[in-house]
Amino acid sequence: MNVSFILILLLFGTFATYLAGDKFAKTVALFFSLASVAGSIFILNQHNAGIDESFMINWISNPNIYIALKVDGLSLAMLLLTTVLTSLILFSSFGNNYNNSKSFYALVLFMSFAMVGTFLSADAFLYYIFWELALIPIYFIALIWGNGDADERKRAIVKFFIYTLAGSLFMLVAFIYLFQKAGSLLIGDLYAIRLTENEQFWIFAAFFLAYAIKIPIFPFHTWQANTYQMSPSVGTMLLSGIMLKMGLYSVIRWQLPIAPLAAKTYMDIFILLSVIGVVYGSIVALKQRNLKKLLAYSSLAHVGLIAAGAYSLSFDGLRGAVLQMIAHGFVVVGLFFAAEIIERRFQTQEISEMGGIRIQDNKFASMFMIVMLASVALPSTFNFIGEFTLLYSLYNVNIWFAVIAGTTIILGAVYMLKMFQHVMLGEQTDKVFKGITIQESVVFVIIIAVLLFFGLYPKPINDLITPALQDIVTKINKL
Amino acid sequence: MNTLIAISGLGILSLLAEIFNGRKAIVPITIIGLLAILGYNISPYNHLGTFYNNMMFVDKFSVAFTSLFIVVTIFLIALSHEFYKEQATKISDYVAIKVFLLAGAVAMVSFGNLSMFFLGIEVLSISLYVLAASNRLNLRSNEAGMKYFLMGSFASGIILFGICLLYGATGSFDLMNMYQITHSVNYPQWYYIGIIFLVIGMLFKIATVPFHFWAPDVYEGSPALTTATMSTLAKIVAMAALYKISILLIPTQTYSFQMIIVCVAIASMIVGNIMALRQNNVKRMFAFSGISHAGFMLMVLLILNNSAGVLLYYATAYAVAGIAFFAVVLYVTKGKDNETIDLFNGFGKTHPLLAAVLTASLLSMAGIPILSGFFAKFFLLNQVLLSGWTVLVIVAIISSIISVGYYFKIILAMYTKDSEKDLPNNIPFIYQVVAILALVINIGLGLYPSIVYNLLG
Amino acid sequence: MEKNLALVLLLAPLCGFLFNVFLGKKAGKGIVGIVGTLSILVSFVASMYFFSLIQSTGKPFQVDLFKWITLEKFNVNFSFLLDQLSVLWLMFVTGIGTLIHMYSISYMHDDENMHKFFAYLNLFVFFMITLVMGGNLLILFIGWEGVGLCSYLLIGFWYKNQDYNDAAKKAFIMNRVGDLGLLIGLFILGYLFNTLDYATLKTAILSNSDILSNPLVGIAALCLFIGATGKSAQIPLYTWLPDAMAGPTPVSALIHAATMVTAGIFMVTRMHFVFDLAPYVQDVIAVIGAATAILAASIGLVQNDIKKVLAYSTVSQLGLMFLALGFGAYEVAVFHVITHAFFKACLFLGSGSVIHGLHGEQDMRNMGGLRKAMPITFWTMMISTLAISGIFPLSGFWSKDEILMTAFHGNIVLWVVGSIASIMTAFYMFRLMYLTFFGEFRGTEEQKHHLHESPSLITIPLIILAILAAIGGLISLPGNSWLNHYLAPLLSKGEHAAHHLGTTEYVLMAVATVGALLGIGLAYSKYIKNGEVPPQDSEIKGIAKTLYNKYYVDEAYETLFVNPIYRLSHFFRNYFEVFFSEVVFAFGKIANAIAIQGKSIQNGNIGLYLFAFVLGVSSILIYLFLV
Amino acid sequence: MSLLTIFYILSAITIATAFLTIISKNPIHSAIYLVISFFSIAGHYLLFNAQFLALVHIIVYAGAIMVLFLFTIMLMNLNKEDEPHKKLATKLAAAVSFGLVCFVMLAVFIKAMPIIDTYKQTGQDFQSIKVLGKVLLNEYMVPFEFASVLLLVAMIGAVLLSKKEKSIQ
Amino acid sequence: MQNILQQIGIENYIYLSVILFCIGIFGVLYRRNAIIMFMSIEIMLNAVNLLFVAFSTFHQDAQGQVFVFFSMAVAAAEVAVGLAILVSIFRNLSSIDIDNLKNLKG
Repeated sequence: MNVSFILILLLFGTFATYLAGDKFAKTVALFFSLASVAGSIFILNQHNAGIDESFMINWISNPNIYIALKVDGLSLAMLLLTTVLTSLILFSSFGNNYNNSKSFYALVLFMSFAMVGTFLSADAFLYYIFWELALIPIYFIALIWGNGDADERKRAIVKFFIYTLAGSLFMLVAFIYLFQKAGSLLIGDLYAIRLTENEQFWIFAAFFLAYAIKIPIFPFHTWQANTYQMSPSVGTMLLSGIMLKMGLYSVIRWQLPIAPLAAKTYMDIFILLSVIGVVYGSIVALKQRNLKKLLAYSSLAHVGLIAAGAYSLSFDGLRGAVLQMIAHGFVVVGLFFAAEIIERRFQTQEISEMGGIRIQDNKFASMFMIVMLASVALPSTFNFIGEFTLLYSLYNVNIWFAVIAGTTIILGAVYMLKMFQHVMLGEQTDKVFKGITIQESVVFVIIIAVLLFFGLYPKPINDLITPALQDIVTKINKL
Repeated sequence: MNTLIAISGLGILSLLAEIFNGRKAIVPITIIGLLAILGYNISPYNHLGTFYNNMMFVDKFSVAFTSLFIVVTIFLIALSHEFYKEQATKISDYVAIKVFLLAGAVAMVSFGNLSMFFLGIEVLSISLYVLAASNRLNLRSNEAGMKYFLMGSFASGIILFGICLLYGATGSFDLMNMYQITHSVNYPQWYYIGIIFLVIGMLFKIATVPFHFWAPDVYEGSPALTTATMSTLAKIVAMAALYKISILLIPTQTYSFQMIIVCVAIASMIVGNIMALRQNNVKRMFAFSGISHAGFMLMVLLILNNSAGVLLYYATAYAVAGIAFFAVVLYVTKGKDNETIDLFNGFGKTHPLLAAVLTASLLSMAGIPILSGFFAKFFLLNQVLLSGWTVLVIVAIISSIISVGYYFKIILAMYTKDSEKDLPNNIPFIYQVVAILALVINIGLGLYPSIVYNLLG
Repeated sequence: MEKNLALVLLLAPLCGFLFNVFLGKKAGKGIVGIVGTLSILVSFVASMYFFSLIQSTGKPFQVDLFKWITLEKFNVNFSFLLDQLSVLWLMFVTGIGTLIHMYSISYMHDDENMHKFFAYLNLFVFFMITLVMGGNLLILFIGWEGVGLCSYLLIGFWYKNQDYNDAAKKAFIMNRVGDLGLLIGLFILGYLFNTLDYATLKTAILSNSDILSNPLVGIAALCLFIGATGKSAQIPLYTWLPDAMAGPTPVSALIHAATMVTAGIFMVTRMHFVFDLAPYVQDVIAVIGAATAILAASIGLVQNDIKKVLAYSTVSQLGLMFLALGFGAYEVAVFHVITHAFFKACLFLGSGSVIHGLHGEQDMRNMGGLRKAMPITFWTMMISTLAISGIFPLSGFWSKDEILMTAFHGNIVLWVVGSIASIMTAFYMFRLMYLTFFGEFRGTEEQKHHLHESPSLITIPLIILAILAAIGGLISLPGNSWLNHYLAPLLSKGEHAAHHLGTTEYVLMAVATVGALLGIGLAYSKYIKNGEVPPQDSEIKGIAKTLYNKYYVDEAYETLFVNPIYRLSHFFRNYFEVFFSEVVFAFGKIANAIAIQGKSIQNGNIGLYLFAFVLGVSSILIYLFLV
Repeated sequence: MSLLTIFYILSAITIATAFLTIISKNPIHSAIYLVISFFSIAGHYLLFNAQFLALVHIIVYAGAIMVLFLFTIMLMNLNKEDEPHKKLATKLAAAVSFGLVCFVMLAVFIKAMPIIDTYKQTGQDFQSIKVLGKVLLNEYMVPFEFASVLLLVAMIGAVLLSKKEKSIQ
Repeated sequence: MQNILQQIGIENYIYLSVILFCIGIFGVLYRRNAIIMFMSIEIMLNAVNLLFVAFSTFHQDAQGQVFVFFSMAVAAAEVAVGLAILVSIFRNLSSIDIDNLKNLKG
């Protein structure tokens, strides 16, 4: 068994879910997604035992394209993140009833399939295919099962789709160009080619466009808030929890090692943009009236920091980025799930229409608060480790980057606490908040457990990703 | 060579079937016949080489494209039976015309002599004029036929003029002779003028800017199945023929010639895609989309390696997507006065399967991976970039982005709007079969692109 | 064995927390209180053990658990350090913690969320222990933020009231401002020395003489100090502390008087080797300390809320401690921390007892004459008040005196400022006492009817703390200081270790005592002799009004920082976001506009089509053959 | 009268009548002019000694095609000058493009024209009926047959476009 | 027999043919009467035919003339189909003015 098995499993699961019919779709989907978790863990064990589970066959002989799936610490970490989060997200949606749920869950699994593929691909062409494939299901999920005014939603979702697609097409051009230089699109061959500075600049710029939109980095973020708001929660979680990480992962895996010279030359600009995103996202989040939009802007701030760390090109920056990617994945899923729980009961996303929930359901309030605190990077949560490492790496570039990006610590607390205060605290309103179900709390418990465990003992993940990142750092510094 | 004869014979056979009251059997017989011809065409019995004093010149290129044309025609004829249900008395005519059209198409890619080429293009064009105007009680169809006819014969005149100049320069219509002359002896400059006229005529046939104006009007006015024929079969035939001409008859591509191609390609991609944005009629939208695809295919002329493979793949991908698209459109627009996008409202809920097929084919044309349209664009842009036309690639990318806008208009209509009227849910079996088959081919081509791509390598 | 005990010391409060969170509601209020208190008591006992251990061996004891954060150049471990300083701190944290837990059993008995209260308190103690015990700056940072969180939770304990929530939020956010400074300081130290462990850091700094010339060290020290100003409520980040009085009184006693707010002093003392390298930062600390002392004391003069007075008093006292730190007199600051913990905890608990007795009344204008109804409360508070005012021989006298002496030797201006602050302290503390316990009762009849002494669970801690407040000074008597001796191995700088008791010192003591008596006298003449009662809010005029409104600092912050940021947020949301969004849409709109224009060209006129055709042919021919 | 003179006269007639065909308001007149033009072209053919072609040309064009035109004109009763007044812009555009295209093409050819002093003269017969027949039915047999397909398509098409729909029974 | 082009010159035929061709183009552009437009197209085709014959003589080669036959066949076929379309338009519209055919646009 090698890693392609997980992809096959998920693809098969997609069809099985669709065929299972509306009634059993979610169960089947969850089953397959759990199976993929099991598979990933198996692969993890194999990897730790020193067995390489990579997979490679020739797909198209001319042009020379392979189906190459690479298992190293980095991709494995992302694989685990994707499969675990997908399971969580699927499980979290059990409280909802979607019409035509067989299509819905099939799309979710398909998206998981595509994202796993993106993380595993070691051939740029394959990678690009998965990258684009991931866009299709989320488009439909957001479009069909989304909420809000239909016309506005359409506008937002189409913008999201075209915008992200536009960015990635330029990446495709860059890959084509690289293909002509290297004669193959295998990642190893791409790493090996030596490009002139000018070439690197354009390649880097093309990649940047794709990733900056996906991540998103200021000022390419305008699709984000509306899309998050309009999508159904499952879609929002998939988008913010995993899909954004595709962009960040790609920066580390593809952009930096392929064009290290450009990355170094223009490092300050990219870090600056990312850091501006951090501050800007935080400030805009202060005055949001819509809960999901607020969370979206907070996400903008957080991923800005991750991107800044990645662009710092240091080992610490990359490591921090990966750690924070995982941490942010869990946290943001938790936060959006909290928003979803409230929405299930109050049928609103407007913060002004909430309040007084803690009185009615203390358990939920506590869990929400823990996740929220993790999101503001309270020490002993996983996010702190990521944020600390990232800020430290930024400090090593320039103290002012660290200071400016560090304001997220303050501003994050401001908007999060403000939100929490108005959403959860205060006198009981006339709205009845039904206590959260066991199923809902299970999701939270898992998230909190992950966040706290790795917050105190991040060694397993660290050991997993370190060799792979070392490899990449060597590639970046090859010149 | 025998393929052409067989196809012509099949056309006559379908005419005869009407006489012998075998109306119901026409479509099946024709399809079986075409399948047999297809089998023969790709079998080793179909010898490569030149035939009848170089009138026919059969090589891998022509065999591959002939097969593609036959496949597309099979689909189109399969759709005919249902489409012409109301005018059953005329079905043999329609089928025969389509088969003859195929014969013309085959002549256009396997000609060894410009006379065959000219006759081929005329058979093709005249068939299309007839088909465009075939709904003779409908003024829109009349108008389409008239416009197509006027402009088409105008273009034919130009093509003829070009051929004449080629003849004047070389004294021969034979490709081999001309090839030898242009590669060895001095010859008058008329030759180039002739080539340009010929190319312009073909640019008209594939509908590139600024010779594209007919396409939207004609596509819109023609009966839907004719639109399907024009946009899928006719376009790729003309493109293949143009490719063959430019490979065999142009001794060296001068920079200025390449510039012309570049400009036309860019203009087509941009104009086609931008104009399609505001279209409300799916056929018209498809026409503009076709214009942009023509611009894409035109870039093949600038490619140095394996350009035939790229063209074949692109043409196949485009045709298959078009067939699937039209199979659905035929069903949706059946019995309607027009073909506005509103007709698709709520289609995703009422007909999930067909909606999925339509979505997939639109995605394919937009160039979304795993569907063949993506690979087509990838192969094409890869080669274009290799040939050094970076600007062209950038424009192609930008126009691809624009194209997503209108392809998704249909998808949006299908999935986000509610249908006002109930469509009859008795989807004709044959439409479903064609749509799904086309989609399967589409995906298959995406999974195993080398099958087609390396066929001519 | 020691390692396990250290873990017990650390984890006992955590266990208490977990128990109270998960089982507290079911277990009932009695069990909750007992478990909460016992878990702290266990820690206290363990601390005692370590205290005796270190006392005897003099060697610090380090526990390394596992690798926590991995960085390229160095790792940060989960390690704990038990040395003189941390054990000392642990002692009074857990000790006073135990007393306050005990007190809370009675005080919070009527609250429906008592189990949560105890859970939070336990959690606080856990984080405080983490802060103190941490073997490196990052572990300290866990505790540092953790106590901030608990403070947030406890200030906003009555979360139905949004004003309290605002106060809690404010506390958390202001602390975070400081935390950012601390983090940056950490980064600089990590960057310079590739470690965050105290021990390694110290050796690295002391062994590296080049480091003196590196300006980064000074910046690091400044950043650390910014962190301290947040936690220890110094200018400019002090405004949260008075607001923090929104929380239940035991919380104010434990967190906002005795323990958490001294974390800044702890940290500065811990990192003294860094501060010693940056004299100008020390000057800044001293000035800020003195300024805070006088500013807070002056505000405290006119406050009417009994807890607010104490809160400003705390800020003022903390300012004095920083004054000492600024002169490098760490052990003096520590001494004052300890004595202050005793008498301030006692005062807060006493005020809590008063408030308890008056069913929530906090305004001193509605009190008076409680001396008879609540004798134990009165006497314990009286002792503490005398202590804080610096009356011989109570603990406050010794510690404050040492600070002022240090200041006198360092900078005469700061000494004057500190002395004035002390006089003010004496004045407002006695103002508090007089208004609360003397004169006639000014509350409602119903309150008067219910006046009673608090139950023993409340009074016992009061008594213990009062005793400690009285005799606490013994640990560091001038000339023969046990404390200085105890801390000597850690601070390792001889100059402050022994004060020579000369004439100057005696004169200074006398001046301080006279000052304190002056303050007391003023208060006496104003509130007892003249029987004045502070005017109602609307009638406050002149300087008093400025003071009463805390120099309008909150308003200034609001105008300078909060509002601009919100306006910016508004601006970004309404303009920037729209702009960027529209830029993206603009591409689509341009394309659409072109398409609409294009549609009018495609007008159905075949003549036009042919015309375009011919033009196309002509231009191609011209380009190819005529140009 | 030299051949050149004849050529010029014939050319003048050809061009003039072609022009008149286009600008005549009455379709019948146009048709008549066109016939004259065709005849003059046949004259050119005769000048080349291509008798057979000239004959065929007259039969096909003047005989068949023009008769078809005339029939249609009669059928539609178009022998009136009922064409509405065209817009100036249309006229101008037509004139401009005519001038442009004429100028361009002539310029192109003048530029491209090689100087030919002696023309090829093999002396062999290449345009008698016999030779043409041989070429047509030997070398060009396939196109010849294929042309029949073309005509068949045109025939079916014409029928299809004019046939009245019968009921399915 | 002498080559006739020796006296007249191939260029003259080319010019004549080009002018004729352009007149055809002009006619298509200038007129709105469909029948006249057809006629213009016939003029264009005839211009080419003439050139074919001229080139045929130029090369002393029969193929050019043979091609004229095909060209005639095409012309005939086109006219037949074109007129059929025209007739059906006329039936619907009672007019053959091309300017009336503007329903398809945009």
